[in-house]
Amino acid sequence: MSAEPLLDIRGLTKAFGGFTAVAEVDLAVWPGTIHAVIGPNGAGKTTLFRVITGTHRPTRGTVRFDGRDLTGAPPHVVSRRGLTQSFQITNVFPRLTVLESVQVAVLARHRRSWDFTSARGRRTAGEAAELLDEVGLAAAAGAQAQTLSHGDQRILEVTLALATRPRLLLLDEPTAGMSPAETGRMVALVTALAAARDLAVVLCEHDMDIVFGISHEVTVLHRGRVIAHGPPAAVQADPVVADVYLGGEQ
Amino acid sequence: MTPVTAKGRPVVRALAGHALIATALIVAVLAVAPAVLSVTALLNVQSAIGLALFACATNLLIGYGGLVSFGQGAFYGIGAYVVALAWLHLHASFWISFACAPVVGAAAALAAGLLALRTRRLYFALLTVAVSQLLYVVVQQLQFAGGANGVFGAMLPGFLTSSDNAYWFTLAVTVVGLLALWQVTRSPFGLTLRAIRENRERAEALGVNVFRHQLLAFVISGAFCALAGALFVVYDQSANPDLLNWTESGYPIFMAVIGGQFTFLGPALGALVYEQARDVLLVNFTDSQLVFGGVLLVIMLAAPDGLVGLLGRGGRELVARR
Amino acid sequence: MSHYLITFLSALSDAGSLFVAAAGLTLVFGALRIINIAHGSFYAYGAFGATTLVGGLAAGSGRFWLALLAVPLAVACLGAAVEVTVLRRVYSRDHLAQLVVTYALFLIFGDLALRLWGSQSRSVPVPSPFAGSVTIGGGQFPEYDLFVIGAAVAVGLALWALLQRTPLGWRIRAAVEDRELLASAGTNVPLLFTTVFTIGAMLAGLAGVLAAPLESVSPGLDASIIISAFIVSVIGGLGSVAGAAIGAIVIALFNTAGVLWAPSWQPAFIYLAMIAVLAVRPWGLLGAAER
Amino acid sequence: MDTMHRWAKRGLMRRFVAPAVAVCAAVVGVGCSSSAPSSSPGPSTGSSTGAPVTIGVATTLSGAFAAYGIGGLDGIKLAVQDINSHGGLLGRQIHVATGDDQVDPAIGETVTRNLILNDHVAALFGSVSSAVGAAQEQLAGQYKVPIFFHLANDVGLTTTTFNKYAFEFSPNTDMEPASAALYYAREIGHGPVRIATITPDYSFGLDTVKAFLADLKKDGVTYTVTDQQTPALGASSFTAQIAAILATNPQYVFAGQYGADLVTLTKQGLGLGLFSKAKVGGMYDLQVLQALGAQAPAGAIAWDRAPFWTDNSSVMKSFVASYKSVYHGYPSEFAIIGYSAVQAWAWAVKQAGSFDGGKVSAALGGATVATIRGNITIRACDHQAEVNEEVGTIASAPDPTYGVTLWGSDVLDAQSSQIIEPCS
Repeated sequence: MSAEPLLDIRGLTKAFGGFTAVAEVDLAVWPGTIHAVIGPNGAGKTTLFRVITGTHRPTRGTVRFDGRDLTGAPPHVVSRRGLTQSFQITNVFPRLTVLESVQVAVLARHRRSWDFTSARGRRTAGEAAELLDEVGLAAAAGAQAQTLSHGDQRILEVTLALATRPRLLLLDEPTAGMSPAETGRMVALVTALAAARDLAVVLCEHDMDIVFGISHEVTVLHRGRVIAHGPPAAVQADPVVADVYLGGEQ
Repeated sequence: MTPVTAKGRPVVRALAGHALIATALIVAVLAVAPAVLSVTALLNVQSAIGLALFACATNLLIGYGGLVSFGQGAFYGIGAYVVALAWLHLHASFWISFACAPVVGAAAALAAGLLALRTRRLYFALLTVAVSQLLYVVVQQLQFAGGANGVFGAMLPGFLTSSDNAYWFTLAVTVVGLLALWQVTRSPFGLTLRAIRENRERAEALGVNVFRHQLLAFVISGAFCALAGALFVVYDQSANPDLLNWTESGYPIFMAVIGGQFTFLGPALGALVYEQARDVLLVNFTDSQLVFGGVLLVIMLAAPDGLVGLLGRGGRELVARR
Repeated sequence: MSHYLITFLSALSDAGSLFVAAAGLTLVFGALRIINIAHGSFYAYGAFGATTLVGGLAAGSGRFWLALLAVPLAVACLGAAVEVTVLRRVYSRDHLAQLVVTYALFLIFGDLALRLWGSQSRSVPVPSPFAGSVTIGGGQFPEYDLFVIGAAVAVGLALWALLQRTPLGWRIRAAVEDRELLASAGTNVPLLFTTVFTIGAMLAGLAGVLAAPLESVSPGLDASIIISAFIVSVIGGLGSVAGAAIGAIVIALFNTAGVLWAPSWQPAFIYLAMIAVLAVRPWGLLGAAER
Repeated sequence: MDTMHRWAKRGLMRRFVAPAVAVCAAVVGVGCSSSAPSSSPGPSTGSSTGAPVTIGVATTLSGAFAAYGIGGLDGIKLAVQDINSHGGLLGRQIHVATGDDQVDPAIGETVTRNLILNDHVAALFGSVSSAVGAAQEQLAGQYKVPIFFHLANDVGLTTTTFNKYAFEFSPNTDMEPASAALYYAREIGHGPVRIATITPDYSFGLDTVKAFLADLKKDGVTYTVTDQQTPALGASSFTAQIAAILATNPQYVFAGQYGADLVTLTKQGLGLGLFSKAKVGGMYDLQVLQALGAQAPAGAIAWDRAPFWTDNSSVMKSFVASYKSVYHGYPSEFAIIGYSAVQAWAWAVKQAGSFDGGKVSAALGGATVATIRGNITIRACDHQAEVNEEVGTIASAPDPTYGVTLWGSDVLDAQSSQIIEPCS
């Protein structure tokens, strides 16, 4: 555990008009760890993600990443710093092929998206193809994203985020709508990549087996506030969490 | 194991090879035209070639960038006026003013883009109409720009007064222009632009500065539209306010839609077909607009992806709709 | 001093007829996400229909009031037919394709109008009870213009009541704001779309009949009104009927300002207005911010 | 063959070769469709009797100005019908080919070029809009085909873009306002008087107002211009402009609007009391008066290039009767001017004994021709027909014989010598 957290959120608040979606949230994520953020629907998880990635500007509080202040930075700047997200609802490039989609992410990372000269293939095909191999989508390289199965599209969703070589990956319900087999494949993929690339992962998930199975830290949100955080075992045993979330109000 | 060689080199060379053969085929046929065609037909093809450049430049925004601009006529008109006014007032050499046209077009596109790209989809389309209509009204007030009748006169250099030379020149400039545009579409910038068209939010989340890419695409398209406008002067030896009218901006859009907006050469094919169809309609039908409207409706409903969609064997798969 | 009052009232009357024309366009866009260029043709058919029904007879005859009822209904039927046969096939298509399809319809209706009503300018005499003028603050103001302002307010209230107070209105608002909610509530969406488009066409026809006594009814009427209706809808925010009312007033005021201060540049003023509004609010005054 | 390579090849086939083949097909198609046998333009001038000779009418047949274009075309067709019924010209029947320019110079040029090169027209009759007319004039000069303007009357057609194949049969944009100025001067005397102007915002409208004000000064009237409004062409509402003009309470108003615009301006002006507060003048021709019907503003000043109702000659009477029998309505001024232009062309063909453009133009320059508008002399220097313009005031009741409110009896027949600019 290095001295300083990779992602350090202090007193983060976001209000839409009168309604406060996220209030005074503190969150620390260490490199190479998987940190789960759980809570019932409407607890403010998606809003928290949107503020971190810069889609929404925070009302109060700070977001520091890798030692630099990212509060209020636009999404493309946040992504370039190495903090990337994959979306709850599949959000890919329908008419681009799988290979082209990954190449877009690789180009953005190399800041080559302004390049007019070289054919896009030369620079990035190799790296993109290797990544497709790693995630097992190589066979579908030439197919348009919209023609893929739901499971493959979810995998492509995560692959796009990985292609930008992030230091921290925000996964918003990566296994949503997946069969048990596909869920197993996704979980294995996330844990392997976290270890292989010293990647920090912030996971927002409803499936408690996954949450308590693979995460090093868990934070529980309820009505926009942090009601508990710590290692999975401690959180599972915490009576407040049990009352509010697991057994209580559903 | 890995489906591609380390640096993907053979793939790229093969891609380039086929494209060159196809382009060479087109240029060869067009190059033969002066010897074969009568004066009218040659002028028709010359006008269609100029419009093909205008349509492909506009399609950089519509087909590749997903930006429906109804105001490209403004830059087309600017290109024509730069050449005409340089001749009228500065007595500048045609070649210099012809080269300046795209530069002025790009500058105008930068200004218009900074304003228009803050809006999305239909608001963007209607704002570009407002900008070009504003220019259309203003230019008619400017006496030094020839007011409502525009600028007429012998503004072409000796070399271009012969119809064959004018045709060669138009063909040459268009081929060079289309190759440059084609390189833009197949470059990393082109792919990023298409990604933005497909899913703006996702592209932004991957680190793409969407506004800047769209602005650059708008400037490039403006420059090439102005170049096409300068070619109009070669064809018509005049620059009149109607070039800036929104109805003029509608032509490249119909050409792109008829030809097939998701392929590079689709709009060029659309330009050729549109130009001939309109002439045939105008001459043979008293209700030409009724027939043209009917034909346009049938094409839109029957061939959603344009003629190329129909012609291309696998066209259906390549441009399958969302 | 009186002429400012007269100028303001005439601006208000222009705003009134513009609002009725634009309300249909923005309602159809809000619910169906379609910009209907043929809306201009429905407007022109309303005006031409009025000239056919009323003919050149003296202002006394009640034929105008008959036209005010019958013609919009006829145009509504035309609208329904167009929606069912053509537009149903393009809902899933992108904006550009929809624009080109409705533009094709615009061209077809334009030439048909030339065949049906010829190319001569026509006009409808001002209907009897409002044929005179009333003196306001020393200046003379036509009564019919007051009627048009009243009619526009009535249409505005009727639309407000429809949207806020009726089950159909609830469904239309749901279509505008939250499509998923609509489907989940078991609405027959195709029927709803046809209904909304028919209402839009009827409003266009009504606006045409209202405008007939005010201006000459001649070919080209469809093109000039669609541009103004577009600008009004965009300034007000596409999909918002209240926005169309505000947009109509903004355009009428900009027009008047142009006339008073820079007559020769007056035609450019409506485009300046549109650019100014969209520069400040990229989705119109009351439009929903599009993601 | 690794998947990547095969994918790329197939992908490219679709994206390029298919459209490339299509483009070539289209080009070849272009070659055949419009390259009629490339015989030299212009009619076969030999006197092979029997083969019909075509004349081309490239004008506006759709949109806001359709009524004017169609009116002129009817007059031309009637003239051709009369010629053919008397054995045609030099023993050959005359055929009329038409084209619709939709008021767009680009389309106008395409249509006109097609009439010259594919229909081999022996003469051209120009468009409604001067912008299209200027483009047509260049083509007529290039292909040596005489062109007669019976509608577009911008003075530029006989000056800046003039060539020896062009003829202007309508009073131009100097002559028309000059005739209006003569009538205003006769009404006003020396003044001082307050005048306001309103005109469409494009070259025709702006030129007309400038010429009118200059001629009024030349006719000895001292005046102050209280307001000058220039609404957009085809605007749907002039209420704001009318209110602004009324605020400056002018005694006289000059309107440059015509056709549909003048109908709209008049209806809205009546409502705002424009016609009761000031004496308004405009081009109240047959089409406008028919559209206004009972709302025609009695006492307003009206000018018209060739009104049939002020010409009591038997020639005009019989023309109106034959027009009515064919078209079941009365002839507009453009039908009359169009008819007279065809008469002049026919005279020149007989004079030159050939349809050749050069010979016909040479014969017509400086000649005097008998037409339904009386004897018309065509000035040698700029081929402007020395024609009069009529100015009067609108009657208060419909004309008993024609059933439409026309003009009162007091009509000024402004002589061309009074209103024409000397040869520059």
